[in-house]
Amino acid sequence: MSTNTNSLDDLKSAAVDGGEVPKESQTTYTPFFKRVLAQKQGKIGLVLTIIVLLLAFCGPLLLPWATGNTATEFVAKPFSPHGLFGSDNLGRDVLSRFFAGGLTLIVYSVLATALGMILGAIIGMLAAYVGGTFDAIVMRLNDVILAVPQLVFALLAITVLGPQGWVLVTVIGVTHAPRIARVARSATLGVITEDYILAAEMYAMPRWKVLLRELLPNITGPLSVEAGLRLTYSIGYIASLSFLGLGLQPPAADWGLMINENRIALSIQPWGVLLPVIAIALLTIGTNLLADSFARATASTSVEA
Amino acid sequence: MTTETTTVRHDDANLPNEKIVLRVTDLKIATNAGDEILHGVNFALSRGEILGLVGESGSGKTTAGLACMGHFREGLKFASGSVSLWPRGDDTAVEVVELDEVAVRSLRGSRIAYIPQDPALSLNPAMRVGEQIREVLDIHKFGSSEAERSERVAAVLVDVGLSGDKAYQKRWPHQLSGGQQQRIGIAMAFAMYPDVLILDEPTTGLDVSTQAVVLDTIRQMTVANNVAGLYITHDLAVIKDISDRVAVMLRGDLVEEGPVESVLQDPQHEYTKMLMSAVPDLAGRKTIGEGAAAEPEPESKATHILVSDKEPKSEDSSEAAQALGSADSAGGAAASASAPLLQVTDVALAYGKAQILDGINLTLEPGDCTLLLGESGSGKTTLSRCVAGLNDDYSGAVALRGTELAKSTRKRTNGQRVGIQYVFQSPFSSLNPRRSIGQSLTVPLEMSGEGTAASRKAKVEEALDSVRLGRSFYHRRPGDLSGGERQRAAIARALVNEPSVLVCDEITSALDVSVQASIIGLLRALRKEHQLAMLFVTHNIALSRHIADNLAVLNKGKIVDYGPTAQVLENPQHEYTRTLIADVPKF
Amino acid sequence: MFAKVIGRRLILSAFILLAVSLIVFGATLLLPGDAARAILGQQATPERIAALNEQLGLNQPAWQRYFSWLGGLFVGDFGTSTASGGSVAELLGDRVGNSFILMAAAAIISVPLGIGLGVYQALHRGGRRDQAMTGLSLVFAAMPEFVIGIGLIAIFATSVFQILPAVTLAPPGEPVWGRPEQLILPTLTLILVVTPYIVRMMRATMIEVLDSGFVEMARLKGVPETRVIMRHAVPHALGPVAQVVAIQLAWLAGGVVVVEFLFRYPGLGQALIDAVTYRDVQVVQAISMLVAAVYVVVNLAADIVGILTNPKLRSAA
Amino acid sequence: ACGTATGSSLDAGKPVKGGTLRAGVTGGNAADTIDAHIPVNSGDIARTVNLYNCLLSRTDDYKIQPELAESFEPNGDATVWTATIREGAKFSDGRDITPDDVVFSFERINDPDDPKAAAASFTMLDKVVATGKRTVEFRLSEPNGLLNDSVSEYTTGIVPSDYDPKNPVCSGPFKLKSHDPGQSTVMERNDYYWRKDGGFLDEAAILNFNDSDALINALLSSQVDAIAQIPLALVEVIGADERMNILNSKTGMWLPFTMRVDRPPFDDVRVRQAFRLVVDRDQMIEQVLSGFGTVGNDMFGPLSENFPDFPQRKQDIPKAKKLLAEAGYPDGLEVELVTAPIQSGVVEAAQVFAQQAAEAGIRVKIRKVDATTFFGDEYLSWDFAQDFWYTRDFLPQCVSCSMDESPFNETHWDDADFTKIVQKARGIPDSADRKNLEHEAQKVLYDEGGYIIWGYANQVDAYQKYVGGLVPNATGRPLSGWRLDRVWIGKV
Ligand SMILES: Nc1ncnc2c1ncn2[C@@H]1O[C@H](COP(=O)(O)OP(=O)(O)OP(=O)(O)O)[C@@H](O)[C@H]1O
Ligand SMILES: Nc1ncnc2c1ncn2[C@@H]1O[C@H](COP(=O)(O)OP(=O)(O)OP(=O)(O)O)[C@@H](O)[C@H]1O
Ligand SMILES: [Mg+2]
Ligand SMILES: [Mg+2]
Ligand code: NI
Repeated sequence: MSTNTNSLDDLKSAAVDGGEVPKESQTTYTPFFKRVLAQKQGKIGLVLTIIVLLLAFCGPLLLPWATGNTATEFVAKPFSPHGLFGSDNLGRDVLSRFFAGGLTLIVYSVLATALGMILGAIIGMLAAYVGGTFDAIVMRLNDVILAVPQLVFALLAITVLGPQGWVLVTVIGVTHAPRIARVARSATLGVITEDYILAAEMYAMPRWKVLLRELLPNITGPLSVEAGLRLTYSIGYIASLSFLGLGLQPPAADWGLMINENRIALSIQPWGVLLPVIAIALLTIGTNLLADSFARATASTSVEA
Repeated sequence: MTTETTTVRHDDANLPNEKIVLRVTDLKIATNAGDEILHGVNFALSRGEILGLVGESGSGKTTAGLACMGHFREGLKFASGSVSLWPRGDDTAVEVVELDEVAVRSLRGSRIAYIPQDPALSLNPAMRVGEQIREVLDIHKFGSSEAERSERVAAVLVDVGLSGDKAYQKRWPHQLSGGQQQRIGIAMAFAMYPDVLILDEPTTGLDVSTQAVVLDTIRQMTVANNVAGLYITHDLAVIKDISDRVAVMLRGDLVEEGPVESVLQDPQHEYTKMLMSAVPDLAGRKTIGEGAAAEPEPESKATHILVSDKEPKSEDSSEAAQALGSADSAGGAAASASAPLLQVTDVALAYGKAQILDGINLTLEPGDCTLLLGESGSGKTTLSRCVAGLNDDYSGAVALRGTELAKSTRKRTNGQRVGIQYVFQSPFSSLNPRRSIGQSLTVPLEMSGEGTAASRKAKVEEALDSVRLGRSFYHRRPGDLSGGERQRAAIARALVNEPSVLVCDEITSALDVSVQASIIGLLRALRKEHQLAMLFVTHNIALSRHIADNLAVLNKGKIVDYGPTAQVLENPQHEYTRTLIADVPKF
Repeated sequence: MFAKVIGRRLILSAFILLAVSLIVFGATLLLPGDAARAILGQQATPERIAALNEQLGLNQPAWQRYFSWLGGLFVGDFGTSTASGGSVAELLGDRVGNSFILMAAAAIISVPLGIGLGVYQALHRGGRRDQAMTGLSLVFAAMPEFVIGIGLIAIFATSVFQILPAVTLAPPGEPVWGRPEQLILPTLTLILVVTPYIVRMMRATMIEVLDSGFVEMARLKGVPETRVIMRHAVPHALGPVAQVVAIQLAWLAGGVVVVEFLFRYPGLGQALIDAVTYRDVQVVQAISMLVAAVYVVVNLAADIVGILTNPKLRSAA
Repeated sequence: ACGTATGSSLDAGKPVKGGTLRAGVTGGNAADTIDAHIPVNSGDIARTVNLYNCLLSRTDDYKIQPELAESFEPNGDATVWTATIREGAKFSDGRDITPDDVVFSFERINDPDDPKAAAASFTMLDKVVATGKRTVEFRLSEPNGLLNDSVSEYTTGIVPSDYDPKNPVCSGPFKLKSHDPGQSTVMERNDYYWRKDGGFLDEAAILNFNDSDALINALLSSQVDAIAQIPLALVEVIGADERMNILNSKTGMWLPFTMRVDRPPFDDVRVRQAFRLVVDRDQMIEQVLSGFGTVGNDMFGPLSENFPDFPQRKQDIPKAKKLLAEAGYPDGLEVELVTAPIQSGVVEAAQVFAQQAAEAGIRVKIRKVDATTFFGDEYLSWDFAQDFWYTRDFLPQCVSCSMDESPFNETHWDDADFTKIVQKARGIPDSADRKNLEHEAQKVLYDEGGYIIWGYANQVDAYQKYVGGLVPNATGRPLSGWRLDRVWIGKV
């Protein structure tokens, strides 16, 4: 069963992740970003992502200049149509809070993704490289973790440890890891049979060097696709948790939290919800488009115009 | 391609005549982006005759063949020209490329049939083989009754030499061997008694013996059914064997066309001549790869003394001494003086129940080249990897200069590792695509801990020179290199450490004949220059006279014939060797 | 051989569930504050806590509770809800049904829809409609489910049109499907979340299959296009797509939490959030196990589909 | 339509008998109870109030009134109180309510093995003795002039001596029909109830909702007739709906900040004073309560007869800064404020406070925990946190939260003099007689106490116009203190 079920497993992880399984070898090397940008999706994705990133990073600086308010200042009665986008559940200016609210979301999701990528890549590469029982054990443990939905994990962890930033980052990173490990493992398995790995072995290259120098560069394709996707998911999860009231806590200006706090007045004061919703949507769409064009860029040497 | 290429024609059989069934005139095909793939191809197929279409990979053979069926692959489109077909019992020709969907579909599979290159990929894996043949008959409404069709399925299966019974028809494609699968493909093609047959390299990927059977089947079926065939291949020997006429393609143009004998014996076009000279022949009448070794611009004529003559004595004996400990050093040195350079004794290996290697004995003296011959799956790669220390599951011994080697290369001493170098079969996978040629070639030096960065670079550049690549390749990546260039780089990597034994595992089988010839030439030159001993693994027996002093024939894990090349070829001891030699298409 | 493969898978599934039960039990042990405290809130005096703990049987050691719980699972007894004192199975009975309806409705619509759209796109690949649909599916695949849900609420229930109910309100005793209009938005949200993945996978595999030698061969045999697609191409794409469908269904089991929260849908997700809040450990454990079981079952089903659509695996395994 | 409910009876017309009222309430879970003595959440309270009657109760303007007891009088030194049971009072099964039932009820509340919610107020209760056909004596171990207050709490319902909490026989205006924890409770009229001026409804249903969002939607789609406690920010929007009435009740409900006076930095009275001075109380009312509340003066029990009129404390940043500097914090200080969603407005108040305090250089780090954690092990020991209380009179409130042995002494206020004053005042049954003592205690708390009481939140409910009989009620309990026996369903 080992062979066929494993191939099904690998198919599975390939499937979720966009369907196009890029294999990095026998390809002409053109700068990766050039290939990403050669695609319409890549361009749109990059533009969207950059817009939201700019907003998130410069928003806090823009605050006093753009709205004249700080994000925590009370400017009106709750839910009144004050200013451009009205006021929120405590009478704070929606626009100011929107400006101030993107940074943490983005920083946390990048950190969570990075953590997951590092853990997952190490686990997956080691499992494939070492093989045998180790591989089997690691992959079965993976299965176990996969069987518990990420959100349930997060729910428990946050209740146990409290809704702090590091808890969010850790729990999302750690639950990403097995999924990334799968991708890393199957990508490694695809590369590990290549003769250049065998050549490195033949010259008795230290094993960590084989992993780092020969294997890693050749699975950056699938890994970068995965990173893009996981980033999208991280943003989604952190926002979802905030939305459930389990993410960042007040008085932080945070897009997910804004949605949670103002949702009750969606019909009378929609901006408090819609502005962050739109921003989150644009960001996730942007990162997803980018991830998708990563996939294409790694899958092919030449790129359709 | 702006300049018009004219085809060299050896006779006028191509002119309109009543035997012609399919005629391609001035066919041009372009990609959707507008690049022309075929630049105006003319040829004709006559009943009962096979036209061989040869040319290097990418020259447009498949494209031309599919155009005859009115089929263009995704991304390609018909540009201009005509494809006329005279179906049996019909006086007027139909213009295949002008027909509508339905009409062209009714021709395909019934009037013009296709036999694909890879039967494993072309048979629907989720459909029983009988059903797949039956499908053709159903679609084209063969006969008048169900029973008649069933009968035809069984009959055509028998025709191609398979069993026609129901149980056989119920098999899945994966339950058949490659040769059987290909015969199913042939059966499918002949089921409707077509007028024209397009065969796209139907024997590539089959071993010589299976190839012989399949070619036989094809020949019989064409004659029996009086079909016109287009046989696409890049193997001139096969062409000579099977076709009546031959057309040579070069980058989308037909450069030469005529009866097989006259084209092959008296090639006119430069390209045909070049092609002819590169084909290895079993008789060894010519020297392939002569001069080809120096073919890519030999940038500098700098000397490249990579392996000094004294090397085996000084360096390796000191290494051996290191390995054995100083007390043993005298004995080690003594052993190395008398023992053969490389000795393989009683090597055996089994994966589970399958005995892959069984009691292998080989010796190799300095400067010797032994050709290890065997069909696919006979254990050639396994054996050569045992020698190189890449496979440590074997029993028996591999000794270098009398010192028995550890089984895994990681456990061997530096000197032992350096002594035996291995060149991989596929140049496309043996170099890390993410690292430059220079970086990859430095690895052996780095791992043996030799010299400074600068001295390593110098050595790598020397090695690049010695394989006639030149220093400019130092910073290039494998992706930018052609297959031949990559294989040269891989050979250079094996040479940087100045080995005494080179193990080459089918290093030319992934390459075109002309490139293969140049690599063979290079190896010959290197052998002379560096006194290299070589274990050359291949399944192509025709190469034997061109490179090897000794020949070992491996069959099912055992060496069945072993001796000087000429002796084995002329006086084979084992039945297997004899059939092998007999099955090779004579060129 | 087939039976053996499935047998191995089953054993593996059992192992996974066992391991999950350990993890879940361990994790719930860590939940701060106990059920008694959670129930009593501000009025949690030590005496009342002790009395309640006694009553709830929380005084035994952890391992003893684990084994009696595990033993219970085998006979379908999920234990007693610490919060209500009632049987967990009874407590969750309706909820499971409600969540199941939501998921089933979403699955029944999105699976064929996704497969159909994927095939359509693969056949028209590169065309303008393909590009538009690829873009759209990327957009929907990207957005978190609550974003889609809020968008739908804003459009159909509150801000733009007021044609559909924004929340689910089943009066006591009346089943959720008694008011189908309340199911529309939650189901639609789930469909929009799930379908894009299926579409994309179907498109990708179909393209691969359409490029394969045997499809070209079928065309060169003169097989009509519809037959090429239905008989030769689609069956091959189903195996891999089944895997994605499985993952999506498994996701539904967990991801439904957010959607249920958003639409006030009285399903398992809601129950889970409540149970965590009130430290109703037994209920948290039961729901986690249920979700894990869904994961295991749909994966098993997908593997079976994969094997059935691939004669190589079916006959040789 | 907003404001007080004066017009409601007009809308609903004259009282009519019959019909079912469906009342929605947020919260509720699998642990919901129908036990008379252990109510926890709003739904529990609604059930207790309607299923059980106490000896005394509170009027809509928070005066004590007799219920099952015709009278409840102390002896001279307030060590013995005598209750006389109302003539003809009956349980829902038609049995008379006897002194033995009263004795049983209080013994059940005070059960040392399983003390009920109200037990904390009866620590001095020595014995309850049936002394006559209709009289019961409450004998105390020390004087308590406020026993009538404790007995008027809804947690002291009278139950029969064969009480089965799973299948209760009731003494209130309703009896139980069905109970589905966390979902719904249906009660039907108790025809044996002694009060004859109400009892219009045939049935009343309490429906649980997960949060106010769903609650409001249910009201707007007429799935319920009345809902308890709506988000104050939405009052105007809901009020604008022609079909709806708003029931806006001024109450003595308070959502204080609690500073532990025995721990730094709040062990320094100047810090406490500074914290009280940074609060802009008007803004608090405006932002947190959307204007639906009354400004507080760091004093609880606003509806007490002896409530003092100390000068209203106002935001005074310079003075606060000065006090902080004197206390050793010239550059301000950082504090952690623990908050939890224990009542609507609490988390919001924390955020507004944090913002206001920043002006005086106080950096407030808000730590939001869930309600379970808040009431967990660390409850009552947070340095700086929040809480909420329903309407109480001053002295009973002191007993609950401001004395050494108070069960909920969240500020850890332990002042011997203060305790002595309160003890003394407590022994005096007549409120006019203890006025000076109370003022003395109040002054201490006003100057030095650990509470920041910035305001009293209104209780705002909403109901369909066809519902009659709902009047503003000061207890802090929603929907007229849950007195559903006065409610009727009028003509639509
Ligand atoms: N779908 C396509 N789109 C664009 N270019 C194509 C396509 N198919 C083939 N080509 C190009 O057309 C040329 C001829 O291809 P073709 O497959 O006919 O070569 P071939 O002679 O059959 O080669 P081989 O021996 O490798 O089978 C090649 O250069 C190839 O890159
Ligand atoms: N790791 C392995 N496990 C099990 N069987 C193996 C393994 N590697 C090779 N074999 C089997 O050993 C036999 C010999 O393989 P080997 O690669 O040495 O053949 P070869 O002569 O090099 O063939 P080719 O010409 O195709 O390269 C084959 O039947 C192959 O299936
Ligand atoms: Mg071809
Ligand atoms: Mg081989
Ligand atoms: Ni297996």
